[in-house]
Amino acid sequence: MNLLTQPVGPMHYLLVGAVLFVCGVICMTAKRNALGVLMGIELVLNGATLNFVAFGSRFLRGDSASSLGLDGQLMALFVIVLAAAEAAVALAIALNFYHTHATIDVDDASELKG
Amino acid sequence: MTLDRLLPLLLGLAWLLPLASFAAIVFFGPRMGKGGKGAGYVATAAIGLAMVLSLVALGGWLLGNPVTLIEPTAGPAEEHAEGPAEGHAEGLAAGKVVEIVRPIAGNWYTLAEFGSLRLTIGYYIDALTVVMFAMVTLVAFCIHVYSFGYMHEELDEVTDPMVTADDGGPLRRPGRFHRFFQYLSLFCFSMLGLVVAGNLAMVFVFWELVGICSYFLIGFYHERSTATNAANKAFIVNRVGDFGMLVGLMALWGALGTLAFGNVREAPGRVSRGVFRLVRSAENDYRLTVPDRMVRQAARAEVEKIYRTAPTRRDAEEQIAGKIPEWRDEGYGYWLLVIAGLGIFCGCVGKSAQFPLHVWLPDAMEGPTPVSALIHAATMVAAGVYLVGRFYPVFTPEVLLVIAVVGCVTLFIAATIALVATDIKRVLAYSTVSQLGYMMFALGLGGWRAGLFHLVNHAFFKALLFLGSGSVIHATGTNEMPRMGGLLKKMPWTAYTMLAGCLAISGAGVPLVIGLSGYYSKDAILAQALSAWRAGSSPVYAVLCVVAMGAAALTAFYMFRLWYLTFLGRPRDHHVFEHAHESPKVMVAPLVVLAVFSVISGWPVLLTNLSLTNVLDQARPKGTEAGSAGGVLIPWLTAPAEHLAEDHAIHVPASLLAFALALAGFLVATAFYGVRRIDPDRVRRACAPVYRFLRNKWWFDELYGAVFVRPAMRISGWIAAVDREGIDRFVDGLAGLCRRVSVLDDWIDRTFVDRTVDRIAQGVHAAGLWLRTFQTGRLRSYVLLVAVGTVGGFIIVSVYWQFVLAGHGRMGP
Amino acid sequence: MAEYLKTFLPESYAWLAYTAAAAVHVALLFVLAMMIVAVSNWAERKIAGRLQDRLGPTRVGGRFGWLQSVADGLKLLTKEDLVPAGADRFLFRLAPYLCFCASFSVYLALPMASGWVAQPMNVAVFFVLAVAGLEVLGVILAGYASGSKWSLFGGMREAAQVVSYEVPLALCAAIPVMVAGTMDLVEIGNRQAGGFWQWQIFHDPFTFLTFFVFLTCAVASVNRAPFDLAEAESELVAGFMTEYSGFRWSVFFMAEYASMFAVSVLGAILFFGGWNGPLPVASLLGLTCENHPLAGYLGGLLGLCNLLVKGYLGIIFMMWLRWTLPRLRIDQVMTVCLKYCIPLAAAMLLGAMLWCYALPGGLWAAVENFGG
Amino acid sequence: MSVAIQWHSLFFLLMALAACGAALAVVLSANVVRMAFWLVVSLGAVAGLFFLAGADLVGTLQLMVYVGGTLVLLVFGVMLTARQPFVDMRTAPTQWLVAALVGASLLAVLWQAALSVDRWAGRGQTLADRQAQAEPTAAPLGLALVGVRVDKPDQADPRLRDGMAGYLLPFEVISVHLVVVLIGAAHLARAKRRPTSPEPPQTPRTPE
Repeated sequence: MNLLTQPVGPMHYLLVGAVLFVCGVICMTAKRNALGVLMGIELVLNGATLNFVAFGSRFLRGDSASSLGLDGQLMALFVIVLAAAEAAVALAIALNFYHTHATIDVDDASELKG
Repeated sequence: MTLDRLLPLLLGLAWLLPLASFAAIVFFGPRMGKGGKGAGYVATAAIGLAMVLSLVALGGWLLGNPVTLIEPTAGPAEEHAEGPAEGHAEGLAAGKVVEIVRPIAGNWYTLAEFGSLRLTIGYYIDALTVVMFAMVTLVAFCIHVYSFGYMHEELDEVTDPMVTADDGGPLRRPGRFHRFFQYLSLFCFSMLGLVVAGNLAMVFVFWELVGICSYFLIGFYHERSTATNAANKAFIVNRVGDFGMLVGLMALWGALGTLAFGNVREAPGRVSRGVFRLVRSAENDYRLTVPDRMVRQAARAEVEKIYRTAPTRRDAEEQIAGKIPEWRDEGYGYWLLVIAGLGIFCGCVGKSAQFPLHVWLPDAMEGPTPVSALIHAATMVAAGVYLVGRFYPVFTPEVLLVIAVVGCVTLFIAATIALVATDIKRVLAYSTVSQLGYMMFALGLGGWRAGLFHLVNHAFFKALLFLGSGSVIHATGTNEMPRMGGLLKKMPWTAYTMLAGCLAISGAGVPLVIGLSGYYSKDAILAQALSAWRAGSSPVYAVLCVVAMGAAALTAFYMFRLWYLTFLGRPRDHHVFEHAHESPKVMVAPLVVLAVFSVISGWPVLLTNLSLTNVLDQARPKGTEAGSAGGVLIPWLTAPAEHLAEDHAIHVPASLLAFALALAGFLVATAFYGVRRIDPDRVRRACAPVYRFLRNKWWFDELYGAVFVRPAMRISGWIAAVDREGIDRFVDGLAGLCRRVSVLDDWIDRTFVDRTVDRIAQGVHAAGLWLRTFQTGRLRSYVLLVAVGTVGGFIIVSVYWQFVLAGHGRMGP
Repeated sequence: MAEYLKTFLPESYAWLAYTAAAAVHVALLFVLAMMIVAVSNWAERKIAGRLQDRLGPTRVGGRFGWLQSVADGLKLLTKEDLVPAGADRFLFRLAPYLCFCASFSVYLALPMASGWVAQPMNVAVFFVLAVAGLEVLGVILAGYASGSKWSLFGGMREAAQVVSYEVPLALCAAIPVMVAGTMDLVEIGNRQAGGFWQWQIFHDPFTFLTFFVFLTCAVASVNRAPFDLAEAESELVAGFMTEYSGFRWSVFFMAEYASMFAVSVLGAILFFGGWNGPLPVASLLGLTCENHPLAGYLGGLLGLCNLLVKGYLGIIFMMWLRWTLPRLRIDQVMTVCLKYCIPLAAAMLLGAMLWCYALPGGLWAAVENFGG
Repeated sequence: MSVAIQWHSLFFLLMALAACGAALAVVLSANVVRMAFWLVVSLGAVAGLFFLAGADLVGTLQLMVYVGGTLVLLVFGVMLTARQPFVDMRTAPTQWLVAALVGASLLAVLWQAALSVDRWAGRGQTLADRQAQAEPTAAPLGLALVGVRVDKPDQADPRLRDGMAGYLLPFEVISVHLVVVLIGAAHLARAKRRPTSPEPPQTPRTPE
């Protein structure tokens, strides 16, 4: 599979998206810093966005009829905007947590333990 | 803009203005100035503007429809009347009559349509409507202005000496100035709506609205038990009448399918007929005939029989159409018409306080005096008369006779009671009842114009009299005439304007030359009575005529008795006399205005045909101008054409007689109270039984109490006992049984159900305790679990795919 | 250009053409940026001198000291490049380049004359704003990586300020975009061809007012006085640049001047007709591509001059501001943004929207219609 | 076959490697500030991928909102909490192992899924085809957001074609959502007076 001579298709985007997604998941599971977890979420969201764009792109697929078209890009837009909102709230929560607990270790946030 | 478009607009606006004022006062009344004074200005401005609009409408009407005189056409009276009537008709039909102007009818707005029933807000505008509008708004405006003075105490906190508060002293309460004007506005709106209404449904709605306003205003001092009782009485008595009216409405609606008065052009080329043209259709020369639908309705049994025998539907319809004239001649449907007429009249009896429902009006004097003037003299009670006038074309001769008799009885009874009443407002109230009786009487005898003419005149001078008496009450603080006397010097304006009112109501004037308004209208009524006596073949008419004439003398007597007792003689109560003073200008001015109208409203405009009577005559229902004779049920009925009464042979004796009787009444009153030649007490003692009889108002209240109220109470007592002893016991037993069952149920519940539920709950609790170990509270382990779950889900789905669905086809191309 | 080069090369070497074209573009832009930096540096010194009633550089390179920039550059290059002990070395070294990358990338989408643009873009305005906003990352990283209290404060201030001011800036940029109906800068510039009355600042009263809001926000977003809190030397020594010296420091400097010029050019294109002069000289002279490619080229040059003059006017204005106004406090900076600029920009957006709805042709067209 | 080098593919490879590498670096770096830096690089590379996919508006938005806004905010947050103990927080090796295992299995699943559909490979297109298909996306996207779909003129249902198929409602919802979120976030993160006494904090004072 010579990537340099072969046109790029949605599959390649999906692979990149998968890597980003998995990196994000690992980030979320492995990082103890709340902001690290937040960054993991951003990575996950980006992986997903990449898939949307890839499926929506006429650029990448010969059969443009079956592509998502603009819908994919619109979804990506919504994801980006929602990610911004999510980041704002999450950051506010993290800062609040920092103010009250004087730490940002998510493992310390276990007051809701069953 | 043609008159057809202009008048509905003007009158509609004049009608809705008080509503706007009402709404404004309802919402913002208490905040309008100090004590709600602004509410008075708002209401007065609204009715003033309405008055201007109405007067413009009146002017427009007069310009658009000038009074023209034509030769009277040969009416049904000439054709049908046998006996004496014919002779008169031949000999006396010399005068000219006023040309009738087509009314303007239409709908403003359709509220709803249920099948063929259309509920609309419509209008029916003719000269009568316009004149009534002008009269109502004028009188109402005067009364609004007057109320500023009369009700000014309500601006501040009011001390009501007639009510005892909890602490034993007189009741103190916040003023209700704005509320008074709010009710006045609502009342004006209702009354104008009633006048302009284009159909019976609308009439009924406003009829009830007028009733409720009356209820509110009679009960204005609702802390006084007398006021609330009077309000209740008025309301309930009116319901009795309204029940009859509903019966009439249903009869009409059921038989005719419409409630509209006039023909309404619904679309170009499509005209829906109103009640009037159905009953008196142009094809029938406007003669009163039972409409086809009504005949069919009455002859339902025959119609069904035809339907059963006829081969096809069309045949049946043809047969029925052919038979309808036959049935009509047999009298089918005539009863229905009579019932409809009687029903409507029944409503009018209630509203216009006619015998036997007259008992509420005197009690209604508990309300503030401007209310008495506005509602119980000038307008609301006039609504009954107005409706009789409006609905005149539909009344059969039999109904007319009933109307005449009821009016006659009323006018006599009320006049006699007024002779001995001492409460100044009650005298006026009985006088009102009596005068309304005159109007009904005139209408019943075919004196359409005379009755309505008297209605307008009466509105002016009775409003004047009431406002004058209000002025007196305001000044003296008492209603009782025996405590007054000698007030002429103290309050000359009130005294002389009231004198004008007394003269007007008594029918004073120079016979055959000129007179006050009452002179003309009462003359016309009596002339009509005389005319009926001479035209009719029955002694009933003679009796009616004589009674009415006699009551004219009584009228003069009690009116001057009132005036003498109040204003002349020595002051009988010095405290009251010292206290008395002339009322403020804002109260006197309306008196003067009304006095002027009381004097001149009967005068014709020189050198023209213009006079109130002629204008009213423009609205005369088609087909009634020639009178009627002979009913289907009673053959000797007659209602002679009104223009016949203008003949000198009738007019002159009637006029002279009326004048003589009034003069007699006046002289007797003067003898009793003016110059004190005869001691009233002696006469009272001499005729003690009669006095007691009259003093107790013919024992009507007691009679009704014994006949209706007490039996009703007793029956309700019985029913209550049945309720207590039978139904309550039964229900109690059921409740006991329920208790037993529930005890059993309780046991079952505890033993079985609860235990099961407890077990389940324990199980859930244990499961929860086990599950809680998974909730570590660590964010990262949750994420981990989600990821593991996702992978697991993927694997499960793909395995499922591989092994279960693999044989049924592959995904992708 | 690649197509043009392709004609000289054999088919199999077409990629060379693309590479060469790209290299030429980048080189041109880089030279442009460097020139601007050099000239601005000199101009700043001269203007500061004049404003403070002194002469400024006079010695290097003749009368006006016009070689001063070169001398400065040489001095900086030869200076020792220090990395503090407590610094995050990797990020510390990377930060200036990140900064410069961001401000230089803006030039990718900035047209210099009609069609003279490295990468024609459909969403050029947006791209410019987005990339210009990235500069702040370098500043923040520099602030953090220096391991110094002053630097960290400077970086934080920068972050707060730039994130806040991007909002009104984008709103202000949205107004001319809306009026023009496109985000393509080339298109926006071409639409304003003709006399100065066709410029969008004179489109309607709202765009006129918008320009001043834009100006304020632009000054704030490139960290120039009176909004230069990130490098407030009186409180934070030199803010995020405290620990930098030598070449890296000069890279920050370049980034600042480059982004100043970029923002000025953006404003010029959005509001002042871009490469279209106040009078349509080029088209009057017939310097368009329709007549002759060379004539078109000349016209383009003229447009380039126009744009450079306008951009420089912007830079000079910012310098004037810097040496005239005192620095604001951080809370005042935030107040100006949140309480004045954003509401004003939003109101202008609404107003311009309504204006476009009512009078689509703009003020000039409205006047013409009124006259006719 | 050096002729057939696909420039598009080359740039894709560059960007993809940058994105993946930076993402890996995010995972592997222990310092939270460096994580943020690598995240910036990764997301910037993703924006480049968007441009390569022809989604220029999305790419620009990614740069503007994500990299320029969200990440600056994130870095801001990092700095606000950047006390030394929190900058380098180590995770236990066993946890790393578990995370890596789970991640690897997830990656395997996703990788398999991406490779399983032939059509997604994108074979059989030339560069010219692609360039012919390149078209601006900003205007159609904007129109779609206000409820007009210009990209689907072959919509069968006329009601949908006339604009009902657009994204007006989601757009409105998301706008309102954004406003609410921003206000809420500002409220959450606002500076509170620290209670000096050991008593629980008083009710938050109302913002002026």
